[in-house]
Amino acid sequence: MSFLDMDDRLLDLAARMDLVYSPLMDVKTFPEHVDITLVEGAVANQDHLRQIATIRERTDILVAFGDCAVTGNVTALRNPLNTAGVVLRRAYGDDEAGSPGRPPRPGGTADVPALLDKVRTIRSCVRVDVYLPGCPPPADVIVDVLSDLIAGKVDGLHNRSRLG
Amino acid sequence: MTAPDAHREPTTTLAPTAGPTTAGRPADNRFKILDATIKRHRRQPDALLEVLHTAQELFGYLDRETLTYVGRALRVPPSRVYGVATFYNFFSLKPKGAHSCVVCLGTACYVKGADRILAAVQQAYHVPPHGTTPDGQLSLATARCIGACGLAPAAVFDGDIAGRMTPAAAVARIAPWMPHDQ
Amino acid sequence: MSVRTLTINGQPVSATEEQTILDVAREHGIDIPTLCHFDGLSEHAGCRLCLVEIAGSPKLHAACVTPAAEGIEVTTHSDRVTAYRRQIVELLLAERNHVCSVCVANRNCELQDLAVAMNLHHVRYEPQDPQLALDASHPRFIMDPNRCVLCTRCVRVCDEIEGAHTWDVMARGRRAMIVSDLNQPWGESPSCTGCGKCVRVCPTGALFEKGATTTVRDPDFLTYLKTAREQKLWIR
Amino acid sequence: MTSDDLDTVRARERAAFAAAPCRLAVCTAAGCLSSGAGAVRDALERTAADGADSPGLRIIGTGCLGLCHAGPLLRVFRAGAPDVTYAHATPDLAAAVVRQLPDGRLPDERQLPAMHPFFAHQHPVVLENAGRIDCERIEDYVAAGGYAALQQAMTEMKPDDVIREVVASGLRGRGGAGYPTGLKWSTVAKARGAGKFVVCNADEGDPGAFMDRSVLEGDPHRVIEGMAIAGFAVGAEQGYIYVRGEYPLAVSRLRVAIRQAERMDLLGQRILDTPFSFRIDVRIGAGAFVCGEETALIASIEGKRGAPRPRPPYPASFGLWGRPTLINNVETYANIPPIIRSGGAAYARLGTERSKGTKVFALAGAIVNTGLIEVPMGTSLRQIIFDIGGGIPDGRSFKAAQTGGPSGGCIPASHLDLPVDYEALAGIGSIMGSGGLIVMDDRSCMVDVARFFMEFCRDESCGKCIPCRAGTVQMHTLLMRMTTGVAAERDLTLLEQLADMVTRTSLCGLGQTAANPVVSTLRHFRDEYMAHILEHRCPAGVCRMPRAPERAS
Repeated sequence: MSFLDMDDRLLDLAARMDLVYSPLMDVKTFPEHVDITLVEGAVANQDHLRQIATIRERTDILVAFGDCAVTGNVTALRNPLNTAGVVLRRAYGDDEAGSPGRPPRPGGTADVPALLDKVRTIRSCVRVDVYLPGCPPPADVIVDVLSDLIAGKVDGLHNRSRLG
Repeated sequence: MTAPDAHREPTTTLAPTAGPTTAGRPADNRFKILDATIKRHRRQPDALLEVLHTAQELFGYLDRETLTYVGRALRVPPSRVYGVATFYNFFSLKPKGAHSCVVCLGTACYVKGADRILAAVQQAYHVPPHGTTPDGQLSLATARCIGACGLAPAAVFDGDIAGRMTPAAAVARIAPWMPHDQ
Repeated sequence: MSVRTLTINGQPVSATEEQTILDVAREHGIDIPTLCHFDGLSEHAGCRLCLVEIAGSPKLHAACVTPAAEGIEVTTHSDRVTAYRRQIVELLLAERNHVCSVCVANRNCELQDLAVAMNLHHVRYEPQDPQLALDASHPRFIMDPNRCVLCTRCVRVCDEIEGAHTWDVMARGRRAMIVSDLNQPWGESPSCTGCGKCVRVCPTGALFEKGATTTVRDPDFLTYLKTAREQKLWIR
Repeated sequence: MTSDDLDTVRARERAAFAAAPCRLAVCTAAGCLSSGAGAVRDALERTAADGADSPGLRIIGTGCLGLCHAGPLLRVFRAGAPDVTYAHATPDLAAAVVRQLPDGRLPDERQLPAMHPFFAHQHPVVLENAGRIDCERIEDYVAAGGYAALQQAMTEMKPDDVIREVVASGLRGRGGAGYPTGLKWSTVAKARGAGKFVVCNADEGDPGAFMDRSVLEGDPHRVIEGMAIAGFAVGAEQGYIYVRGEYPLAVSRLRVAIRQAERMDLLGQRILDTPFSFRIDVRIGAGAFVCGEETALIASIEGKRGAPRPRPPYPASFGLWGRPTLINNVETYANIPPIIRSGGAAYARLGTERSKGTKVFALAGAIVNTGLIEVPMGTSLRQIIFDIGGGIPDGRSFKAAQTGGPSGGCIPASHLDLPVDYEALAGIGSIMGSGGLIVMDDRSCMVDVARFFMEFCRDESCGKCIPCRAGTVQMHTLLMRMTTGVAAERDLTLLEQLADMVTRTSLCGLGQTAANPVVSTLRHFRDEYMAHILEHRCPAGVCRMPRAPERAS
């Protein structure tokens, strides 16, 4: 949403870059030779883990975008529960009123990727070039950082937004 | 253990406003002994550690009533009593087992494989470190060095130091304490 | 009262006998970061954020407890101490579950402010993810140990100003926790007067009012209370 | 009792000693007791009582003879004959010794060689009475010259004279930091204010150290005498001994000794009929390593959580209950009587330029002769480990010596010829510490050793200051990553940065030294770290790495 808050500035940026991959685009595989990738969210399952490795491999500058990517944030609230099994039982098991639940197996299935025991930050999985914390990062900061990155400036970027 | 004497209240002269309840505890001489210690220290708050030591010797552990009692007698706030009782490893807020095994994890014992002794006892009797078996027979604990480094690895069984321990010897030493089906 | 002269970051300053380096620095608008210090309470000297360098001394000195001695040359923001401070804040962020976005103190939190002031954009240490239960048993307040930094301001204000000594620290090291009375639910604490001072001094979102959408920051309120009590002057 | 009365007691006891041509000393330190010394002593006494033909035989329970691994130890003293020491003594052997004594032909089995190198290379000062006196009889201590130093101080010296001798001795604190004892004493003596205190730190918390325990168990009066002299010198009337809760035998022997000393007017009101009064109370620790730090120890004696506070003010000016307080450790006080008896200058002839006197070490780990030794400062590690300690058992090779416990470091073979004193050890990244010396052979992994000590510090951190509380947790996490084979090179960078930060910013000595084992193993055994990180391999074969990525092989 914060991304869209950039309003008309988004159009300026769009003129200076090609958007090659996004959850909103109908592209199945992550393209090769990407200059800049903004990664939102943390790594919660095996699928994410594979994805982030691919992204890292094919990206020049990887930006951990937003608190979830940087710290785990809300997605990592489950981490004190320690294991995927406990998390799934908590979410899908018998509820407090006593109605029975059917927790899925932590190991995943052919369609559902296995949940990691702990939600991991991007940094704990791959090298991160730029950190852009914030929940969400303010639109102004996104414009600034993206403009600089497109202009080839990398240093001193992470100092522009804050945790939370 | 002395027979419970239901009619005699423990001495509450030191905390007349609200004496602690003694439910579930034999009203024996132990509170008198505790009171004597408290009196010897003239109810000084500084004596908290000494009094807690005595209380633990008497009761085996420190329950809420005892902590409340000691706090009132020494005029120390409950949170401070609790803070002190939980700061030091020696004080236990839970009842201990009938028998105790303390495995020394000091450096000399570590170098000589004390971790294997601990693991063997844990496994043989299904007892967590710093825990007690469900039947209350055995409490397992670890120590930060009992100063018997010359005899490493060492363990303490019901207060007796045993040196040059092996995992098997430790398990065997405990066996007579435990019910036979284990 | 003898006056002392010293320099802070090369700037000559004068100090009275009772003043600490922190007092003098603040008086002159030099911002030394702190977390456990709170005006009106005794010093804890535990957060180590206010460590400064004194020329000729190999050790670092906690500004909150070091007297502003005659002739010393204090440096408050050397590269070395700045780096250490940053590590300390990182350690705190990894120690408990500090999730700013869902915290009542978000944008009103001293820990978060420190991180922001240091341009701390990520934490390099492994989050410890402790499992800590929130205590909402008090009719008016909530204690969330997930946000606690163990600064002991609550313990000290309850003991030194209110006189109830409801709070204290239990256990030690990484297992240390703030507890009320015999580690019982706050709402059942016989000693708590419900005065709310602990809530007002909490630097983070560990202690807050029920139903509140943000926390109150009032760094001067103890000084106000103490002056009122001791001098019968209500200075705002 | 006056000083003259004490002389009379001493003369009487010495006469009785001389009249007993034969003494049988059983080591009754905790180590030998756990190996069955009690039964040996019973057998000696039973057999002696049975046989009427053993006049002049005395059986004593004595302090630590040192060679703990060979316990129970039994030593035979006979007038006009060399001492004989038995290792692994049994009740049967004990009975045989008593029966054969009148013939002068002692059993040969289990006899240690006459000049066993373990004893031959030592120089006992603190442990001079070990084996010679019964640790529960004050008369034995008096006969061995005990309390003569106190007499001398009280009758012939002024407090300033006492301090001058301590300064001249060059004695430095034996608790680890090596602060000059004389300087400390004169600071407390000069401090203004009534109601000063003398505290003995017997919270020997370093794992692998049991020197203080042995002194307290074997020669408790020596510590009491040292404290009383200190009280006289600094102007204190009350002393406390803070003993680890893990040492029940030391506590009970101390309590016995204090009662005995009180009965003979060596403690209490008007000592030896002089105006000086001095009481000693025992305080028992409750299992917290941090209480070895002096401000935490003070908090603990005051009945509080053992959390340190910032210094200054130092205890010498603001200590127990805000009063000027002298805090020294057991071995430091135990050195005082000989210093006063023979003079500081004589004491200063022992040792090295800046480290005077002797040092007691507890030898443990991968070494043949485990136990307690006392050598002059400046003795080399090689002499200690190989000559006295008998080298490494099982045909293994020496890898490192760990001194100073969790605050110390690991010394590699390349420094074996280093003369052991405060400066030399500090120079190679370790510390003297209280005297624990753990030997490690090639089966020890130095990364795992660092992890072991970090776990110790993490669990013993009081939690008051953030660097120590949270820094030790993170350093331990990083070391765990290394020992389980999942670490990367950046983890090593983080570890080194944290080690520096925790050292520089922690509130007290525990935190300030917590990283020492890491720093010293990194300094001397960096290749082992790199093997764990780059190759996911533990050269010593200690660390199991099931989660490790594919080995680079």
